[in-house]
Amino acid sequence: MPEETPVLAAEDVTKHFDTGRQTVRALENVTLRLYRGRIAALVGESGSGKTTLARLLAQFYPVTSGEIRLRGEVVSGPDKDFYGEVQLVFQDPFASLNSLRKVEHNVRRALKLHGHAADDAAVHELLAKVNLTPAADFARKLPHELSGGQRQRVAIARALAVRPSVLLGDEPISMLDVSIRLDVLNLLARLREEEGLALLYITHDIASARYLSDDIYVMYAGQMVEGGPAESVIQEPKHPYTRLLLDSSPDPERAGGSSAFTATAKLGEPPSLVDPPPGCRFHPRCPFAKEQCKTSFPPRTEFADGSWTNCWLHNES
Amino acid sequence: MKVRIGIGIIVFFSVIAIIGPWLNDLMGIGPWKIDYDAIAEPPGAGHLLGTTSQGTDVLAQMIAGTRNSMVVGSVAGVIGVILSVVVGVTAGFFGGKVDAVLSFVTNMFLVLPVLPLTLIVAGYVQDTGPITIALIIGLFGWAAGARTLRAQTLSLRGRDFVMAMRMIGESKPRMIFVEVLPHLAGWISAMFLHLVLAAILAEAGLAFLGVSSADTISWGTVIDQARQVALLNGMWWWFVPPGLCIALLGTATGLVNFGIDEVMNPRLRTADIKAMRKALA
Amino acid sequence: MKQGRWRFLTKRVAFYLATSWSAITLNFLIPRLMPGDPSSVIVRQLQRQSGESVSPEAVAAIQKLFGDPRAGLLQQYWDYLVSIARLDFGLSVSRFPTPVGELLAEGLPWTLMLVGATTVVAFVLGTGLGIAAGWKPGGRLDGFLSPLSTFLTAVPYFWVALIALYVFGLVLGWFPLGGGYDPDLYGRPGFVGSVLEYMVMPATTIVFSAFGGWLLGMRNMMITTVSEDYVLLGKAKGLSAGRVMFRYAARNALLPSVTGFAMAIGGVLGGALLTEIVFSYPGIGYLLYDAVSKRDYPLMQGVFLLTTLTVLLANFVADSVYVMIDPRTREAGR
Amino acid sequence: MILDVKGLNVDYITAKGAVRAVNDVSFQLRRGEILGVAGESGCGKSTLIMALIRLLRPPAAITGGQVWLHPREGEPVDIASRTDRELRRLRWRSMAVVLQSAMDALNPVARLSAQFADVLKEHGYKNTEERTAELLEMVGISPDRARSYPHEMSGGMRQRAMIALALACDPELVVMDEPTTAVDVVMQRQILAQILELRERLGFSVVFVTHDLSLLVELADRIAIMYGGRIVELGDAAEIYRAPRHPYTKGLRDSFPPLHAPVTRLNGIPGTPPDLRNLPIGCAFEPRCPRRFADCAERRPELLTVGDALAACHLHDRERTAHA
Repeated sequence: MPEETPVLAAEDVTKHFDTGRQTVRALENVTLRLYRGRIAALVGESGSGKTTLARLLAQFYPVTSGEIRLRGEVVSGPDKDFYGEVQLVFQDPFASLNSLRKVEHNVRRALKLHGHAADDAAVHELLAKVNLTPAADFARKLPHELSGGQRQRVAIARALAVRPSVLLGDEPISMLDVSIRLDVLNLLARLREEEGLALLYITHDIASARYLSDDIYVMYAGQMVEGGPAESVIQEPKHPYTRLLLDSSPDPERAGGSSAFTATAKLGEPPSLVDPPPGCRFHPRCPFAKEQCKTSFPPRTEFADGSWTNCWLHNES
Repeated sequence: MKVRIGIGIIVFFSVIAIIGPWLNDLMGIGPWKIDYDAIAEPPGAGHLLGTTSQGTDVLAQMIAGTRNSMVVGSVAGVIGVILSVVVGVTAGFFGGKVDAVLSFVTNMFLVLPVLPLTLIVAGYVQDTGPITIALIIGLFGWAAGARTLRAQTLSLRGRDFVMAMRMIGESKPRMIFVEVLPHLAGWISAMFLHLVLAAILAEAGLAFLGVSSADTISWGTVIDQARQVALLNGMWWWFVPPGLCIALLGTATGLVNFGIDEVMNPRLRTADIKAMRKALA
Repeated sequence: MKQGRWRFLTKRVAFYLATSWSAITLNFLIPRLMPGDPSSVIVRQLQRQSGESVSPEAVAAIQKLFGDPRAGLLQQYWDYLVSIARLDFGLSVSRFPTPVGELLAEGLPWTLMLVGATTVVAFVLGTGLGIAAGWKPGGRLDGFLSPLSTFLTAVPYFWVALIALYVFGLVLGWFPLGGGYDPDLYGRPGFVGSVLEYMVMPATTIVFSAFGGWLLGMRNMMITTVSEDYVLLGKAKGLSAGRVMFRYAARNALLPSVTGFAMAIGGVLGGALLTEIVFSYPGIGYLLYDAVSKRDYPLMQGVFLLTTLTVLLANFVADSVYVMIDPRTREAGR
Repeated sequence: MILDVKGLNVDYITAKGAVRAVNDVSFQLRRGEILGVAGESGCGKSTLIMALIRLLRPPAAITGGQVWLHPREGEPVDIASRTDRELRRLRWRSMAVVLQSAMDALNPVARLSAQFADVLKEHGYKNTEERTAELLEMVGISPDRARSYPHEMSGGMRQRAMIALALACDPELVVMDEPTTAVDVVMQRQILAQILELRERLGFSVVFVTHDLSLLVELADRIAIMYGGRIVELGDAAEIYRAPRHPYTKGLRDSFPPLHAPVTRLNGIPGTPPDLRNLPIGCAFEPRCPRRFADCAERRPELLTVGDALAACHLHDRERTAHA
């Protein structure tokens, strides 16, 4: 992992949502750093806290404890300068565009509000950058005239219009048709190359995380349990949860007939975040759980290949 | 089709409201003009809709009444819509304490019965001309609309596109007026029509109770006067037209609202289902 | 689960108490917000109207209602609250010196009977027909009922009442022209029968004018609900059409109708009061007409308070029903 | 054989005209078989399976073809031509359905027990409580959850309850419309494992619709690929994955990055799915096809036997003529 200052980082961040009578412990002491020109993937099931982390990074709401740092400086709240650097692409491109406004409205407003030239040429250039060509035609279309993939490109173009240095993608392809998902992933990869963006790719699909990213981080029930270079996380998972995730993912290559799904071990479900298990939150589902796991969250163990995990199995000494 | 009929009726009454006085002059009739030769006469060649017990022309009264009823309806509608937009959208968009206070007030006005409340205020106010009545009705009739708009705004505010526009630094006023309000156009127009009808009905109700000013004619005052005399004398031509006008205008707004509902909730479109039944039959 | 329901109802009770207090306060403030000293304005008005001088007792009654103008507003407010708490609404001016409370107590049973019965009938009839119309949208029944209901919701109650009175009372002579019962039968065997007979026309016209609104609301909800997955699954299970229609579709489509009760009941009550006037029915509506035409302000305000509190109570009943029929009762309320 | 579909057409009929969503679809389903149906959104896969059990919503309607159900007992029935009343007898006992979102498919105001009881009673089961408990246990739900309302359960539990409900009357055919799309991967795997296990035990047949071809390869016995309302390829699951005959199938397969195999640059399928109101004269996939040639735009390819499978592609016309 590079030693430069991360462009955007969450340092030891905790987020609890107070709903009056209940406290939802969505995120506990999580650290995530994004670097220029690198793509980090954040993988986990729903309720793992991955979207909460992205929204904290995007300053949609304040942290309960810990800090969000932009180029090393602690961010105090969302303002225009912050959003000039950090943009988020939403999961659902049908919801993230105003259905009554043309494509160009989105891009043009973003350009104008950040003091960039907002003439047709500038708008068309951005649309062309996300492969919406002929750009002049697309600029005048309404969202309902576009396919899901095209809408997501518009959303990306709008985010790029402010010339950010960080792009956070919150499951940007999960609502798209299978056949065009790769197109959008390839676009994100190209933007990383060309613009030197720091990219966070949030997904529940670990195979696409491997395809796109340099590093993979795995979250479970609000805790970060494993991280490291993509290949080492995929090929040699250290945490039992990462292994479960990998074993659960469809993999046609594995298919020895239909045997892949025949293990009916009762694998349980993620815990409630209102009353999460103490210690490592995975312990009730973990086949290797020990007494220690039930009482305290394990410290980080680092490995030679650059990966690390928080698991007592790797902390024997 | 339904919508076109509805719009047609609304346009018809609006035109009558505007050109009413000239129309009466043109036909040589007037709401106060007394024809001593034709007192309490049923509809006929001389007086198309007959005359009242004082010998005034019912048609002329209807035409003159259209203006006042429409004025009450539209003034109350405009006031009600403005109030419901301001209260509903503000509560929905800003949320938090602002919402808590505004929602409480809205819910309160929602459960207070409008007619007795209007009546109390109208009873104390000395001037009971159409504009005053319209003001009072508008002032008390906005709550249902505000509630709907609040819920709609709340759901819009939570949509990703609003968050996305906020992230590119869009200002709050532009966010409300450019991004959010246009989505509410359907609701607002439906609400306006609803308020217009409610106000016309309420005005007629007040007039019926005797809360009106002596020198104005509206559909309601015609019914009120007719009730006292016409009923016992069997002068149906006197009290039937004003109620029918209210019902017609109300049906028209209902028909237009049908169309608006179908645009906003595509499931309500019955045309496609009919087409399917036809095709399969 | 149960706790959630109680919390919801407790919140609603608090809301209705606050609203009642607001209505009471509004009732106190409105006359005092008018320019000048309210009691003398009203006395002058009464004088102008009747052409003769107002009796000193009536003046005293009015002053009692609006407080001694020399006392501070807060003191007046306190006195007012105390008298309301004692159910003392002051003395009627037009039927001096009958207490307003007495008049209201006489009228209330009639109105409750009329409005209660008609609201239930209109709700059941409208909702039932709405279920049928919405089950087959665009069908023959829907094609007939929807336009009819649109027309009916637009017709003024009292106008329908007038026409009914003219046709069935005057021309055909089927029903009595007005009143709540046959005075000759008062306290005698046929009394109950005569009450029912006198109720037929007012009740029918109210139901006639009110059921269309319920019908349209239910129809639209029904159409929206019919395309839900759970209704489709009901059909897939091989259940009878009736069962799917009622247990799956209508049961869910009904929920917003119960919530919409709040908006509807006030309107129905207003319409019913006007209908009472047409039929000279001895309820609150007729009192209200008397109060307005004779400028009997104490009575007017009493009617306002009574109707408001009744509507709030009806709303609370609707809320309780809602809690019983929706297991998801949301904590936020509405 | 449990199901024999012949030339099935489904149209969406609106005031503006009709759109054919399922076009001349024919296939057979064997007893105890799992047939996967895959394709992009709008390809007609969901419409197809809803037509199979006559559960189409207006304005969709079957406008041609036959769907022959061969029940264990009694004569074969053409589901497409029977009245709703006649079908009631077959519903849930012979054919059941699992929908995508159990949250939407379960009646929100009724307890789980009531939703089991009504269908069990309808089809003549006596001990409904016992049967409900047995069914819930079968999918790993504690029987005391029967008293819960749908909103009181987790997403995974609801979805499994939905499957238990589908199996309540021991059906022969269960159609499943993306039953695992709304749940997480780990739960998805548990559910799929349960489906396979229960199929072994109870012997029902499944038509399983999903957009996720990679999942079908592991689950299904055979796979049908749909495009523009038609089946463009139908064959053995492993075969479809290993050697797709249709360029669309190949594109779909290559839209899933591998989990363990070396990563290479993949491109998915460029372009957008066809507009059903305005289909090309020739092959519907022609505008997006990397291997198109002159014939493709002019003639529509028929679904014909290619090796062990069926495929609708002119590339194989050449093979066939070359062989002949």
